[in-house]
Amino acid sequence: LATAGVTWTLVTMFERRQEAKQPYLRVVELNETNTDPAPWGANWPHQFEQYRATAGDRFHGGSSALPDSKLDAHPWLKRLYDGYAFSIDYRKARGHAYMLYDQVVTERVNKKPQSGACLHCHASTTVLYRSVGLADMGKPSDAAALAREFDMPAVRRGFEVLSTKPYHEVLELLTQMPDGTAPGSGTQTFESPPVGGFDPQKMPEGHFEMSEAHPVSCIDCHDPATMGLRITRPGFMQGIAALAASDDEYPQFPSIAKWRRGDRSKPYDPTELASRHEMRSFVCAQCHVEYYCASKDVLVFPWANGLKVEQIEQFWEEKKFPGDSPFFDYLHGETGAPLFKAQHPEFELWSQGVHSRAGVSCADCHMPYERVGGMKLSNHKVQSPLENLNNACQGCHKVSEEDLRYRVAVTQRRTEVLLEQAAAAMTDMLDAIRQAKECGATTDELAAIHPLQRKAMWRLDFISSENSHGFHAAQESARILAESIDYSRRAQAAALKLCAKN
Amino acid sequence: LATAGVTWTLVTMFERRQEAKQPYLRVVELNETNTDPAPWGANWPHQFEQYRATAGDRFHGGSSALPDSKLDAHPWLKRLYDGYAFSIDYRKARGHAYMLYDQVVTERVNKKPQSGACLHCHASTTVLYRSVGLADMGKPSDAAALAREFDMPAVRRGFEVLSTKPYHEVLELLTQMPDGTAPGSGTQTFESPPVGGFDPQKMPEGHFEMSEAHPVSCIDCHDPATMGLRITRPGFMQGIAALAASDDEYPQFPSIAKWRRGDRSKPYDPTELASRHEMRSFVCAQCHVEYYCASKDVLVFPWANGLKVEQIEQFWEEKKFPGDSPFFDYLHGETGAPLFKAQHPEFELWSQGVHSRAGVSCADCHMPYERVGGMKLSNHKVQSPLENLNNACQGCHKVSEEDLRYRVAVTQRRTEVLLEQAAAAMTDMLDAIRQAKECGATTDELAAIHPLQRKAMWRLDFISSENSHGFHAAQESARILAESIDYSRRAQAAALKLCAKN
Amino acid sequence: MIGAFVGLGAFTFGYGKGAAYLSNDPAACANCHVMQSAFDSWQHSGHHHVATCNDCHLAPHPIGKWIVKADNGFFHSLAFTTGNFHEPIQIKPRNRRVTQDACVHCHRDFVHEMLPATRGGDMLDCIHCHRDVGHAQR
Ligand code: HEC
Ligand code: HEC
Ligand code: HEC
Ligand code: HEC
Ligand code: HEC
Ligand code: HEC
Ligand code: HEC
Ligand code: HEC
Ligand code: HEC
Ligand code: HEC
Ligand code: HEC
Ligand code: HEC
Ligand code: HEC
Ligand code: HEC
Ligand SMILES: [Ca+2]
Ligand SMILES: [Ca+2]
Repeated sequence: LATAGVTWTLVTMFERRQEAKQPYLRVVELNETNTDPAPWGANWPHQFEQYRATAGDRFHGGSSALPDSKLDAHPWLKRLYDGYAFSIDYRKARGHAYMLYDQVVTERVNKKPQSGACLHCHASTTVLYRSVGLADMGKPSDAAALAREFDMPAVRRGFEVLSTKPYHEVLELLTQMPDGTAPGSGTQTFESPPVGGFDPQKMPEGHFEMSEAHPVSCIDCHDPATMGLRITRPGFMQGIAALAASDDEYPQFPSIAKWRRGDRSKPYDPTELASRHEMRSFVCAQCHVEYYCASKDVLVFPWANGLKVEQIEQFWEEKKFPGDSPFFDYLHGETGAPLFKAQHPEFELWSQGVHSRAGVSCADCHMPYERVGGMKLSNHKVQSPLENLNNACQGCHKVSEEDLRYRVAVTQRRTEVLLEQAAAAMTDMLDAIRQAKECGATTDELAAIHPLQRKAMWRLDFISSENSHGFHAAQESARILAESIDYSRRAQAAALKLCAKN
Repeated sequence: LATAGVTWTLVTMFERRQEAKQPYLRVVELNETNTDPAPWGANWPHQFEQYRATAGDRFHGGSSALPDSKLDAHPWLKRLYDGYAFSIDYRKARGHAYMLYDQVVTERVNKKPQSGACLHCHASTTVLYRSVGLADMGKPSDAAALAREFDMPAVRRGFEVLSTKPYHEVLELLTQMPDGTAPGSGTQTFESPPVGGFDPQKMPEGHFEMSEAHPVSCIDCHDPATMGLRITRPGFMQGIAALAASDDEYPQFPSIAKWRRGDRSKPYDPTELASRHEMRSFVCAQCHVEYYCASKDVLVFPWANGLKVEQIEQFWEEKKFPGDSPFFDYLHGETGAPLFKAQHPEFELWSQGVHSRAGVSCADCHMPYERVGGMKLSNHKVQSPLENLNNACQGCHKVSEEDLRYRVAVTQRRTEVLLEQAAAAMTDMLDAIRQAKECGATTDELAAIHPLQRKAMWRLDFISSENSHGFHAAQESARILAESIDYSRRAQAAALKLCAKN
Repeated sequence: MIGAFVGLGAFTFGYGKGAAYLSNDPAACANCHVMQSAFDSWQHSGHHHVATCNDCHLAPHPIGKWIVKADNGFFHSLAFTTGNFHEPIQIKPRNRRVTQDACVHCHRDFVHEMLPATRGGDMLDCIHCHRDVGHAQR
């Protein structure tokens, strides 16, 4: 028995050492058309398996398997979004596996017209962008041209052309692009929605196959030649260049500070300048950010003044639609106020927190290194760090998992309680405005309250649509909610005064 | 079995606690009457020099050298404290050297009657307490009895007797106590206010000499026999025992957790149970805490429900004065609302922050270790850590001073801006209530707003009178201010409605 | 049988550079890849030219030293082989006490004032403040 034990130790030690030494062995050669992750999986089975695991143990499709509705959990959201597509269908996020599926089936897309820009963050789109871009530039866009190089200018051109086109038209184009595997061949990584949709009202018939278009895929974060991280999204290229040109200070992005010290003749280009560590956040900031995206204009990231909630607000306030009409996302159903919609500003909120300031990147927490045999690999099951506290946090924080969980819970709980408080203030405001109308307040008098309402709702939405429940920047989240409460209540007071007057 | 054996040996071996240090070389023997720090200085010149340095390069006395008025810096404080002594004179804190002097000369004491309990935190009072206590218990209280032992029961009794007596009477008694040096002998550690006071209106004549009574002194934190840290303040003994008996969880105080697991037959006693590390915060928590102290009742620390702002508020709401009348600190001058006054809740706010949770004590930051020749000593110039970032922070945080300063500044700036915002909400509330009165609202109608006003002001005061500008618990500070804004604005709305009605 | 055990054991010992537990060479500890990050962070620490692994992780006490070696040697090998251990590796309370003793052993004079006033009194944890002594940038 003892002998067996010793032998086993020996064998294990041998195996582990071998593992430690293995370099990449490329089974399959990749090029710039490989949006299908399966061939990549042949080279890097471990990352591929984890990537697939973002679907959970198995893919959960069908309407009954959609994530919980946020509108049901927080009924005040319906009043916040009144008059906007989000009031129809708005759910919890889930793993990357679902991003395309969930967008294709959401009633926001199927009951309201949406633009092609939506796909910027929900699918592997670079081949499509390049193809349309090359064509628009009058260059060859055959399979060989597509496979050759990434070509950011062409990608950007294609993105601009498609940005304001109708969603379903662009989705259709997307499915026709080469994805590096022969049509019909290869394993299907994720399930498709049932042909015709699981509810015929909800989805146009049989136009969409998950094997022909893919959610974010290896090629969207990695260079197929070097496997280095890279930026593929034109929205981010524009946004981060604008941020670099602003005055706001971000010592956590040293390459921006360096660019600023230079002559600024060329816009800041993350592909050339960003450090490997900065890239560990930038790849995520291609999508987990606030944006405008609808048919009236090209997708835009609003960072020209900085990433703080007020700076983004100011950006939207100063923005004009083409034709110089003032910008807004929607007119509020109850009050008619022009409002801004905040979407998942994870990158922006994180940038205001102490982790960001200390240089802790998204990937550090959401794709932590873990030991696999003798190697350290990044966990490609991108998920909540609470599922994985030991790898995600304990590398830096030498305290128990229980303690870490408690710390997160305290921060999140404070945020959640305050969020409900801000929501109550918001509904009180709407009630008061409604009442003022009944009291006979004039349109002009009521319009004078719109800016307060917009500021209140913008701040409430900013934290409520951010997905960390305040963890990414604890104090900043509370501050933003405090301001939301203040604006809501000031609008309420203004409305009450109208009643008193009339 | 072998394993068990090995483990057992190890455990017993390391169970053997650290050996004690060699006793200090003492030039002067000390006993329990040594409230004058000078003789201690003969033994520990370094700590004594730093202690003296809390006065700055030289002692700044005289009215022209008093610290800046907070009332001038934040005019809204006058409305917050309207009807209360704090609206007369309220200044920035300064070093420990000044605590007795500043209390003796403040107009709060000289224009309004105050109680002896004030001295609990502004002077070295244990000899006085013990003396009065022993006498009250019918025990001998001569010099020998006073010098013999600390005797907490007697100290507590004396404290209770003196707590509600007039301030100047107790101060007079204090100057008559033995302080371990012959009267008139020895160096005077700090200057006295000029005879007759620097402004005769302000101070009773020639009754007070700084060589006869002392601000917090070595004996208040140290056991003169062992130099170990100890608790000397009855207020803290009562408060921490009540906290231990509450349900609120404080894993950062392991000795409380341990006491709770026991049979609770005796109240939690920090002197016996607290670890050395806990004592590094507890000694400060004898004074840097919220309290009630006036002639109507004994000084009390309001921790029986926990240390959170709402738990303390609930404590005051449930408290009755002797005779069963409801408790309040003052009736607001403008509105007549019964209000609670928050004073320097440093310990309470710190307890809600991440440093506290991580076991970082007050002394870690405010009395950090420093190298002195071949020894490592605690810096007894208790001060802002910003004066001393490298010892105070860089041991734990390996980042530049500039970066640390920036982090503190960001947190404090957010708090300060929010504080002004909460103050603006508070003044809007008061204006609206005033207007409602003019509109003819009834006393009952107006009284219905009092609870909202009290909650708003309590929260505003809690953060504004806390001295870290939010640093001790960044998110919690913002949350509390958010709530203050909410309550102020709700009161404002309620008042506006009264106008609309009448 | 016994012979096989001893022989194979000795080989394993040699192959695994199990002599780590007998030698003072830090590289020997890093022989186990799970010790790599501890090794790397030690190399970045201010202590790498004044203290090796064993200076901190073995009791300065002559007998205690061998017991710790035996204990940890046995458990590390077992844990490593079965792969059954918490990652990142966490120091156990008893081993933490060993390092605390080691700090005091070397710095006794300097931290004289921090030692307990009375025998049996508790004292502050050195690594409460000196988080990265021994292992920097973790
Ligand atoms: C191409 C766009 C895109 C990129 C790049 C991207 N994400 Fe996402 N991410 C999404 C979308 C869309 C969803 C929501 C999917 C759904 O709910 O169907 C999502 C979901 C998530 C979730 C939620 C998972 C859950 O279980 O709730 C996390 C966490 C996440 N992303 C983190 C990251 C991180 C970290 C990175 C960078 C390493 C990143 N994402 C890169 C678009 C992206
Ligand atoms: C700038 C990147 C970006 C753009 C553009 C974008 N999304 Fe998303 N979307 C995300 C991210 C990141 C998530 C996951 C985080 C979340 O749910 O808040 C997400 C989540 C979703 C979800 C799942 C959760 C929910 O909201 O119900 C749906 C559906 C969705 N998006 C639809 C759309 C539609 C429709 C559009 C176009 C109008 C669009 N997205 C445009 C990045 C984007
Ligand atoms: C210091 C660690 C840390 C960093 C850095 C960090 N996050 Fe998070 N993130 C968290 C935690 C903790 C949560 C809360 C998870 C939960 O509630 O389950 C979270 C939540 C999220 C969620 C929602 C996940 C879910 O399951 O609902 C998304 C999306 C997300 N983060 C994206 C990002 C992005 C993008 C970045 C970088 C810009 C980032 N995070 C940086 C720790 C981090
Ligand atoms: C949302 C972005 C994202 C996607 C999608 C993604 N990766 Fe990664 N990948 C990363 C990040 C971030 C790293 C860490 C890189 C670094 O620190 O240099 C990484 C690292 C790697 C590495 C280097 C070894 C390691 O694990 O750290 C390999 C190999 C890899 N990824 C393969 C893949 C494969 C195969 C796929 C598709 C199945 C894929 N990745 C999809 C973000 C992504
Ligand atoms: C790469 C290092 C790193 C990782 C990974 C990391 N942290 Fe941190 N964390 C820090 C640093 C640095 C600070 C700032 C304080 C300091 O300098 O120690 C910090 C601060 C904190 C704070 C106090 C500030 C606040 O936001 O309340 C908490 C709580 C915290 N971390 C929890 C976590 C949790 C939970 C995770 C995992 C989801 C995590 N950290 C992951 C390095 C990290
Ligand atoms: C006996 C009561 C008492 C004790 C014990 C006490 N303090 Fe103080 N502390 C005061 C008073 C009173 C002041 C204000 C003095 C003044 O402004 O005249 C003060 C002032 C301060 C200041 C402000 C100094 C400045 O320059 O603005 C700091 C910092 C401070 N104390 C920290 C501490 C810490 C840390 C401890 C424990 C190690 C402690 N105190 C123990 C009563 C006390
Ligand atoms: C529980 C302890 C405690 C009690 C009781 C106490 N103080 Fe203080 N006092 C402090 C501390 C701590 C400070 C320093 C922090 C600050 O200024 O907020 C301080 C500061 C002061 C200051 C200087 C700053 C200012 O407020 O102008 C004066 C004057 C003062 N106290 C007077 C009094 C008077 C009068 C009483 C009795 C009504 C009293 N104190 C009761 C602890 C106490
Ligand atoms: C992690 C470090 C840290 C801890 C722990 C800490 N403080 Fe502070 N404290 C600070 C900083 C930083 C400031 C802000 C100093 C400034 O603004 O100049 C501050 C401010 C103060 C002030 C006002 C000083 C002044 O100069 O105005 C007092 C009084 C104070 N703290 C007392 C305490 C007490 C009592 C405790 C324990 C209950 C404590 N602190 C715990 C870091 C700390
Ligand atoms: C509460 C925090 C704290 C604790 C606990 C602590 N130290 Fe320190 N230590 C410090 C600080 C701060 C310094 C920096 C002093 C200086 O540079 O003047 C220091 C300095 C030192 C130095 C000298 C550094 C130099 O550059 O000269 C040594 C050696 C040391 N400590 C050892 C220890 C040992 C051994 C222990 C445990 C018995 C310990 N420390 C516990 C805070 C602490
Ligand atoms: C406000 C509280 C306070 C006062 C007043 C005070 N000390 Fe201390 N003292 C401390 C703390 C806290 C420590 C650290 C003790 C520990 O960690 O065990 C300390 C430690 C010491 C030590 C041990 C060595 C060191 O520096 O760490 C000596 C000696 C000492 N003090 C002497 C004095 C003398 C002499 C005076 C009067 C001139 C004095 N103390 C006043 C709080 C105080
Ligand atoms: C004895 C160790 C210790 C000391 C001393 C210390 N810190 Fe910390 N600090 C921590 C720990 C532990 C955390 C929580 C995050 C973590 O686990 O790393 C933290 C968190 C922080 C954070 C993030 C949380 C927040 O409140 O925003 C900041 C900023 C910070 N520290 C600054 C400081 C400054 C400034 C000082 C000196 C005045 C200081 N620290 C002194 C250990 C310490
Ligand atoms: C100067 C003292 C010192 C030296 C030298 C040292 N260590 Fe450590 N080591 C420590 C301390 C202290 C801890 C406990 C850290 C903690 O509790 O967070 C530790 C923890 C560890 C841990 C547990 C994992 C962890 O991060 O807590 C391992 C494994 C370890 N050391 C291995 C080594 C190896 C291998 C070497 C030599 C290459 C080494 N140590 C050198 C002081 C040292
Ligand atoms: C046979 C492979 C191996 C070798 C060789 C090895 N270790 Fe380890 N070590 C481990 C494993 C596996 C663990 C985790 C044990 C656990 O958590 O139960 C560990 C844990 C530790 C710990 C912290 C865990 C604890 O039990 O407190 C320390 C400290 C440590 N090792 C130091 C060393 C030192 C010093 C050396 C060289 C003298 C060394 N190790 C050599 C495999 C090894
Ligand atoms: C084998 C003896 C030895 C042991 C064990 C040891 N030290 Fe040291 N330590 C030294 C020497 C020698 C220096 C001076 C190093 C130099 O000058 O670079 C030093 C320097 C230091 C310093 C100042 C430099 C720095 O790295 O910050 C601190 C703090 C310190 N030690 C703390 C500790 C702590 C804490 C432990 C236990 C975890 C410990 N030491 C264990 C010998 C030791
Ligand atoms: Ca938006
Ligand atoms: Ca009070």
